[in-house]
Amino acid sequence: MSEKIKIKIDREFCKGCGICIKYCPRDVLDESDDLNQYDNHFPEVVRSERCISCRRCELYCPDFAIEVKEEKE
Amino acid sequence: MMKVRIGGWAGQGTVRAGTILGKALALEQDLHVVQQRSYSAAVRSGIAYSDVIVDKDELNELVIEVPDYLLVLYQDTLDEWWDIAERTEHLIVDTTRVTDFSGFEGEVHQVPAGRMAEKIGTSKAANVVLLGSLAGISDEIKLESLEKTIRVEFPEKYVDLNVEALKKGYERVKR
Amino acid sequence: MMNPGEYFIEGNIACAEAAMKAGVKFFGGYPITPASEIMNHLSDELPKVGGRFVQMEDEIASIASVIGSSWTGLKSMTATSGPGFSLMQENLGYAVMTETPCVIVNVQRAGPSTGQATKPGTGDVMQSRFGSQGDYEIIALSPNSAQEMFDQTVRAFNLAERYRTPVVMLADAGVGQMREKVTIPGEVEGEERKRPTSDEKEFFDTDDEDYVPPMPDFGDGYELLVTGSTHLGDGTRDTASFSAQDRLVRRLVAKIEENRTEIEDWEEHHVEGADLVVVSYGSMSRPAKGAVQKAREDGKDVGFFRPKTMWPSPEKRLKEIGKNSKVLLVELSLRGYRMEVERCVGSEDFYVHDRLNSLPTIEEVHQKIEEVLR
Amino acid sequence: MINAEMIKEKYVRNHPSPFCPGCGGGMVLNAMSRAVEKSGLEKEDVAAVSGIGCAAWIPSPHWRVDTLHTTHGRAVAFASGIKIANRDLEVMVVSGDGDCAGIGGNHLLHGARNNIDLNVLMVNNGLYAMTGGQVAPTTEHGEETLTTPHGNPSSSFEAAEVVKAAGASHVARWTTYHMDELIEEVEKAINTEGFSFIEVLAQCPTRKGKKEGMDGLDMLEWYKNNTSKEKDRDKLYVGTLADIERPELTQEIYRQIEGFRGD
Repeated sequence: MSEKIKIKIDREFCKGCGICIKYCPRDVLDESDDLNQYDNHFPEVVRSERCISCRRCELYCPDFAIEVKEEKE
Repeated sequence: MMKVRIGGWAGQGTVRAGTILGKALALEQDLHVVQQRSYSAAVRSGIAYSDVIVDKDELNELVIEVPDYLLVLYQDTLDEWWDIAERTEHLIVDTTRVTDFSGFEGEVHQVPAGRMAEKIGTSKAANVVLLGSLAGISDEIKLESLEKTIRVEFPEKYVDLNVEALKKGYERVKR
Repeated sequence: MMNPGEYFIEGNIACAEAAMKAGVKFFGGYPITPASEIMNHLSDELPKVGGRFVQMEDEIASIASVIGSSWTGLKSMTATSGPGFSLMQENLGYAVMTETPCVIVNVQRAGPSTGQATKPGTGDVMQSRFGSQGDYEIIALSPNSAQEMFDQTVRAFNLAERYRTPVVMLADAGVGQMREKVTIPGEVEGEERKRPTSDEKEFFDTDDEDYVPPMPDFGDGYELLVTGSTHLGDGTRDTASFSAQDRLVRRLVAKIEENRTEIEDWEEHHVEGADLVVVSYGSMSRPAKGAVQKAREDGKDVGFFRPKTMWPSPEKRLKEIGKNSKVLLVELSLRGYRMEVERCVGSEDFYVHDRLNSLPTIEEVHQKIEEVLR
Repeated sequence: MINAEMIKEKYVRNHPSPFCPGCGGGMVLNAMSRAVEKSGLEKEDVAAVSGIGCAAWIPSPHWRVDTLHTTHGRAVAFASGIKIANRDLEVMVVSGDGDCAGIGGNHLLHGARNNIDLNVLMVNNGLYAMTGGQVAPTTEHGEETLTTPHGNPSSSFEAAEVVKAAGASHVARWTTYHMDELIEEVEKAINTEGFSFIEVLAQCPTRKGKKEGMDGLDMLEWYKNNTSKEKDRDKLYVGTLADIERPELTQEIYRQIEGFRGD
């Protein structure tokens, strides 16, 4: 049974610090071109297939704005 | 109203004597009593004293200007209090330590309390000897109430000694 | 803890015994003359009744520990004198703002500053009411005998629990260190703080008529938000909105103000229609009362009035007295209660006999009464 | 499983926080929550006490446990009252460096001396951030701050070393870069019977980073490059500084009380 990994980004909680992008060991994330309501460039998933669900992003996000979800298919 | 001041040198048990007297009058004789201690003076000159004020009714006088009974255990104390001593009705001195009261016009109750106490066992009981004498002089202070108080106030091994000191002091002035 | 009965003890000891009778289970303190006997006694006795005693590093920490303890549900107290009381002011305000029941005994001594450590004074009356920052009301009591050091300590705990507020016992070195007969009863009437009854979530606001919200303990699972900053009913900090500040601070003041008839307490004799009423409090009220008795024995129409609650002040009664009689305030400081009494009675025919360092004789106050009547 | 979703759901409230973008405050909140979760403690058995400043806002109102947000510098003293009154509570203190080592320095020393069973997280950003970036007891000598525009004439205070010397059972230093180690250390603190003190170097991008041209991420990188788990002369040591057994105040107080009960 394979697992599908989904990364949920709470755009409105994100303050655009970029820590998750930097500390993702697999370069899954990148800065968005869009802005949220606080004028922050939130992260977006650009290489979802590379995610190994290590959850470093969750650990380092100061704002609880990113979650890695593993959904069983 | 009756006002008693017990004064001496720090360490002579003046506060203890005041407490015993106050307790005896308050609890055994059911009178209104206020007892206060002074220790600020001890810093300056070493004088320590205890004031006991007694009344049958509600007691609101908390200050002794001139005591009815002045008990003194130390010469320096008497010298310092001379203006008070001159006006007191009853001056009771421990002649072991207080030897010069020549200017005093009234009757001086002379009790060699220190020597008497030493004979019983310890000169530390001079304060209790003087309390006994006080009971002998005053009609209002009952020897039995002091004795009862001493029996609860002191650790058991010192009770007999202090009761004896009390009685000796009493007998000395009654004789 | 002493068995019920009659004792010949110092006011400070009576205070400590009363605290245990009232159910104190935490004392945090720091030594200071002339209040130390309270903590000395409790350090020995409190553990024997299951209470926690701790000597903290200073008075700031003492009151802080007391407030922390109170939030776990324990009746908590500290005792100090002027210099320590000054240090406690910020956290006293914190206790007001967070509605934390606790008792702070201030055995007042002569100030300002270090002043005279062993000498009585009543110069902290205004500080007890206005010493912390911001708008607030407080309860402060004034005992005038060793027995009242007992009785009013019990009342201080009851008021603190009843109104969820710090209560200050404004004793002085006179009553704290005098030995008198004290009757210790078997049981005392005890008040317990209002607890949450259902699934309430608001512990910092209420529509109850007494203005007192329920108070849970830490550890009850309410995920409490307790803060000295302005907060909403659920404790959430709100440091910006008009409505939060207005609603909270008005209620905190109303909690004391609107309940003042229940809180106020005083002793009075022959006040009605007297030519002169002597107002006094604390140890100084004893010779003042004695002087009134003496004046009455001389046939003078002199009354006696003694506030037992300094705050809230017995304002209404003082106003009535001021309307009909001359008033002589007798106090052991120059500025202690003067402004408040003067405000209440009005300035006409208001006289003061103030003294520093030590109590006067009855005769001294009596002479002042004669002078005022002349 | 411990993940962001459950931590957020169970431990975090009132988010988004008012912390600046890239601030370390949220990371400390995350680490504390995970440590409590790992330790197996029930949430209602945890009390958090804080003083004044940005760090004080980490638990209050954002941590979903009983919180006491107190006066400036006094958190350890308030927390001591809670602990002595109810020893079943696990009491956490979250305090900034100014709050903890400056105005509250005396309480910190005596908390350590008493070895009272508190877990103190000193969140060290090296200055007074909430009030605009003034010099703190932890600011390096020579550093420019709002109130040391000509360089800090004073020297910094090694709080962890001082607390160790004062007698705390457990002393450690980490940074927000070391999230895994920090969580483990907080869990260790919880399991220590005695005063636990963890200095957490945490980035303040707004008051400190900006003047040095660094954002939060740059500061994390700085922590990574300038700290060492080995005692390295050129780098700041991170890791455990003390781990000793000593009598603990609360237990001693209860032992005395229980002695009387046994009579």
